[in-house]
Amino acid sequence: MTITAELEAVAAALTNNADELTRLDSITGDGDLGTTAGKVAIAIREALESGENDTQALLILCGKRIAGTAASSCGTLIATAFLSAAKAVGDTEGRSQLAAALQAAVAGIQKRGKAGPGDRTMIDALAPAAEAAAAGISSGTQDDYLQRISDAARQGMLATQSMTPKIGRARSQPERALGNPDAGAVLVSIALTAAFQAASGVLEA
Amino acid sequence: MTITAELEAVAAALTNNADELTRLDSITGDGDLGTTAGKVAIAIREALESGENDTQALLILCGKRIAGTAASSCGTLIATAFLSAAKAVGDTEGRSQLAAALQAAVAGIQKRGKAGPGDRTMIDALAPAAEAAAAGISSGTQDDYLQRISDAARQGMLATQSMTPKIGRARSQPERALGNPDAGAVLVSIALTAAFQAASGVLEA
Amino acid sequence: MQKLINDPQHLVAEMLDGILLAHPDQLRSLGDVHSIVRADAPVPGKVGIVTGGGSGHLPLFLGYVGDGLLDGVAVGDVFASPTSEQILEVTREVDSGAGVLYLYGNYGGDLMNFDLGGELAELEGHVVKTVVGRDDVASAPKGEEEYRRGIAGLFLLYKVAGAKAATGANLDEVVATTERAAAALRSYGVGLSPMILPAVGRPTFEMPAGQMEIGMGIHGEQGIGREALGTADDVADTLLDGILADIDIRQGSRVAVLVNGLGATPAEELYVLYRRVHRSLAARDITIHRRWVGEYVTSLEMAGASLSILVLDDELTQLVDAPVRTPFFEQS
Amino acid sequence: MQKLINDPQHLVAEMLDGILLAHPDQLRSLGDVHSIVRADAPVPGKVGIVTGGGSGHLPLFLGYVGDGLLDGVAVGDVFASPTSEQILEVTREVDSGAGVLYLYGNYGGDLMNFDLGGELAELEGHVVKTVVGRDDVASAPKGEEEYRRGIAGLFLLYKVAGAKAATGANLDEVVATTERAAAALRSYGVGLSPMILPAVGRPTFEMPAGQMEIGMGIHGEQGIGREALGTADDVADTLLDGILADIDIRQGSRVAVLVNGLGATPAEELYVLYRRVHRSLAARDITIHRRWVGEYVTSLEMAGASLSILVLDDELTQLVDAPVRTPFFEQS
Ligand SMILES: Nc1ncnc2c1ncn2[C@@H]1O[C@H](COP(=O)(O)OP(=O)(O)O)[C@@H](O)[C@H]1O
Ligand SMILES: Nc1ncnc2c1ncn2[C@@H]1O[C@H](COP(=O)(O)OP(=O)(O)O)[C@@H](O)[C@H]1O
Ligand SMILES: [Mg+2]
Ligand SMILES: [Mg+2]
Ligand SMILES: [Mg+2]
Ligand SMILES: [Mg+2]
Repeated sequence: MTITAELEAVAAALTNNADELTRLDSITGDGDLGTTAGKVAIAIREALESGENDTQALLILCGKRIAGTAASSCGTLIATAFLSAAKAVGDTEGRSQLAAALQAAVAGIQKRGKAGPGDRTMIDALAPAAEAAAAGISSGTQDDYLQRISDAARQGMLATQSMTPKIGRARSQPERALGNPDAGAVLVSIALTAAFQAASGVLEA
Repeated sequence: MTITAELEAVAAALTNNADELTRLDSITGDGDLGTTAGKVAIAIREALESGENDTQALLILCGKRIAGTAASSCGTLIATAFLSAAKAVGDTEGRSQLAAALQAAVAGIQKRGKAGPGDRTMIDALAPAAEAAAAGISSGTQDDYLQRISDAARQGMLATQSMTPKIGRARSQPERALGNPDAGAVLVSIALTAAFQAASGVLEA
Repeated sequence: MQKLINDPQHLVAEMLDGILLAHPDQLRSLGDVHSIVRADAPVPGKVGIVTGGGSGHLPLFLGYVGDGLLDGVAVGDVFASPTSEQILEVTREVDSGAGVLYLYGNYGGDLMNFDLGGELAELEGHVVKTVVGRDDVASAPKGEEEYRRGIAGLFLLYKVAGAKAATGANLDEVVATTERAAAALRSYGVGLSPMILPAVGRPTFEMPAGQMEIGMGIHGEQGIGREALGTADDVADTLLDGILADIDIRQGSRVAVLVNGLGATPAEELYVLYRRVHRSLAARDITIHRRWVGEYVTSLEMAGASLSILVLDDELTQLVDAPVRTPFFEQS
Repeated sequence: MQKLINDPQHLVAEMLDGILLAHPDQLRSLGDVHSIVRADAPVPGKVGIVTGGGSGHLPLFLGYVGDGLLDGVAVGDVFASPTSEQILEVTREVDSGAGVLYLYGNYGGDLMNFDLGGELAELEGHVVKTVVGRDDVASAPKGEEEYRRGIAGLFLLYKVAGAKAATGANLDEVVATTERAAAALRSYGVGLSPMILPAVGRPTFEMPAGQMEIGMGIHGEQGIGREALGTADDVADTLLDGILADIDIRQGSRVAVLVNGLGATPAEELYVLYRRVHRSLAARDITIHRRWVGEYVTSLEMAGASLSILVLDDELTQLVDAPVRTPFFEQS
């Protein structure tokens, strides 16, 4: 199995949503998340162009390239997520592999960024997705499975609208956050939806 | 003879015209001539308060006090004028004394400031006054004599309206000068008129 | 946008090119012009000190690479973190075998990249320790020091760490002394006008004339609140009181003081602030052993200033007095 | 008015008070706090160098009093001349018997007050000579050098004169070398935004966004003309071409370069300018032997920059390299 199509879809989704991510990051942050998303997309495409298609090797390549170019908080955490996921995918396969990868990504981000669930970050989209992936390993069709993960990320993202930021730049402007989803959570939701849409071909957006 | 009344009149005229001098200095200069005029007035009053009434000693005292406080171009040149005039008044008396004092003041200012007649400076008011004082030593009443000097200063001042500045800050903004008299020339005209008004009591303003 | 720049995208690279052309005897870049070390790195036997952060704060960060201060710097884009790869690259180049101290300010992106860079460096056998500057008392209340930002006080940590490393101390000793200094250091600032990010082209925030932001960060981050701009003496009192409320400085103490300008505030004004701080500390029987007044950590063309105070013990006193020579700063 | 000041009337006195409190080991004032000399004045056997001028230009003038540079300064109010009395007072204090050089910029009030002060000093038996900085090529055309203003290049004259005097040279020798440097020195600047005089409270002139004044003086005096603000490289080319059109610099020459910021322009931008100047001179086979990039002569919070070039001979090369130590500037 390879994940090149999924990664291509993620890159495309990041490029297409750059302006919206910048807009959201401007509300409580410094408005550079679209730039970061663009850099991540380029790094992913460069990794794909190497011709590598082993999943683990490809995840490492993506992680290193992202670390080498997208140095903002979210960019560095995405790099960490790829590198952490890469370590986890080696041991398993199929749904277990996906669930392990997502859980490793969450753990890596938490370790690197010191934020937890409820702090209004990308974790609030990624952690529910990882939980859904672990919970659904043995039930439903593949499409249902991916849809549930995707939905969990989206619900988690929407829940950030009522969360107070506990970390990063947004911490200094808590009152501006309410009513808007966290920009990093939106990025995660968009990326996972795009990846699973590419994987299943039928996922509802 | 003493000149305390004349000096008091000069100080009063400078204080009263400070705003107008600032306005004129703002057109081509840096707009501080009113401040300088105020400092000169205070220096003159302090010199008068010393009780000194010998003309030469009083002029030296004024010159030193002005030099110690009013350090702008015009202030320093006024100090120079007082000190130069003081040297000249010793040798003569009456109209000759006045003519010599004014000529020494012009010479002192020219030596210190390196400007000549027609350069659009205070010299263009003071030099004609000095010439009138020298020319009129032996003709007319005292009031006529003083009026002629006063008129010469005023005519010289008015003539600066059509002169192009050759010196000082105004040099860099020649086009703004035309149609306005030079601020330093106005100061000279005002000061001489006030002095001679005090001396004669009947001078036309 | 009243700036002397070419394409904003190339500003940082061109600025670095200019600095490297100007000071080739003191600085050199690695493969990437954004990764810079002192020309003679690694200094044999000496602990290497690496810093990094966004551009737009000169002399911070790059300006403090040199004799008696830092060994290398990873330079980010304007107000943006450097990458972990740069940090790794610089670490390799400055490690003489005595280990490396990472010393930088508490900002999310910088933390993550230094941590990641450090992990990669450790995989290659480098011993790396980290001290993070969290001197800004306005950025989080007492008890939440963990969340405080690093601002101009970072210069004082560089001074201490650089001087300590220059004595030949080992990595643990350099870390211990630097941590002691960090615990004895507080800063507090005020912003009077916004800066313009070259890539954005308009002011990053609004600041009505006659207002000031107390406790504003060096990227324009919100502080304690916006108030009517007071006199210089009022502002000095606010800053000093804020620091003294956060750290107990005993009568008879010696301190080092930094009155820092953010970019557009003239040196004349900084000395008016210094004057008040000097007299207020003297009245409390606190002696200013050494002071720096000027632009040490800036924020592009922002107007404003900050006060930093480092409470000195005997060792710190010696270390702040030690000589320094970098392209941006000399002290003899 | 976004300024950290108290009463504008007291700004200069308070600023001086702050400087004297901060640097008592290096500076002391005479009766009047506006008249300041190096703490160890007069230096036995050394020619004394006295400067002076208006406030608002720090580090100019006061900031260059110290080892290897100047001996005393008469400080005026903001943008206003000091008095002849101050100049006399400072002259008395710095004359070790070796005579005194007056070295300052060409402004009407300063000229008159230094001349008057010098005459008074000579009456008291001091030997005084004068060299006036007229480095700004924009302020009068070739052939009218007499009328040119002194701007940032003055720092280079201080450097040369100070180093020459430190060698123990006599007054005539110091004058001759300083005059040679003045003849080999040119500056040219650009203004991007106005300054605010504290006593006035509003900008001294209008500068629409996207415009610049080529050749503007350090008090906002009009220059060659107002143009659309170009790129940093364009501005650097304009400044360099203006200087090269005024002074012939042969291939193979060595020069010293000062890229000076006027107050609000970040150091980052100054290095982008430096980069272009460095490359352009290199292309003409002209070597920059030494350079200073930063705020050396300011104009309160004005944005803009100037370029100064001093063509070096063997002696001037040695003199610009000599060490300096003042509260505002050190070079080792
Ligand atoms: N410590 C952290 N842990 C997890 N996520 C974080 C952390 N800090 C920031 N983020 C996420 O990163 C997003 C901002 O990303 P980015 O714009 O790249 O950050 P910055 O510009 O502040 O460096 C936030 O919306 C949040 O989701
Ligand atoms: N070199 C000079 N010689 C004679 N008069 C001069 C000279 N320079 C300036 N002035 C006179 O001084 C006036 C300006 O005075 P002031 O405002 O005190 O000067 P500044 O502010 O430029 O030092 C001018 O209007 C002019 O009459
Ligand atoms: Mg951001
Ligand atoms: Mg004037
Ligand atoms: Mg600045
Ligand atoms: Mg400044």
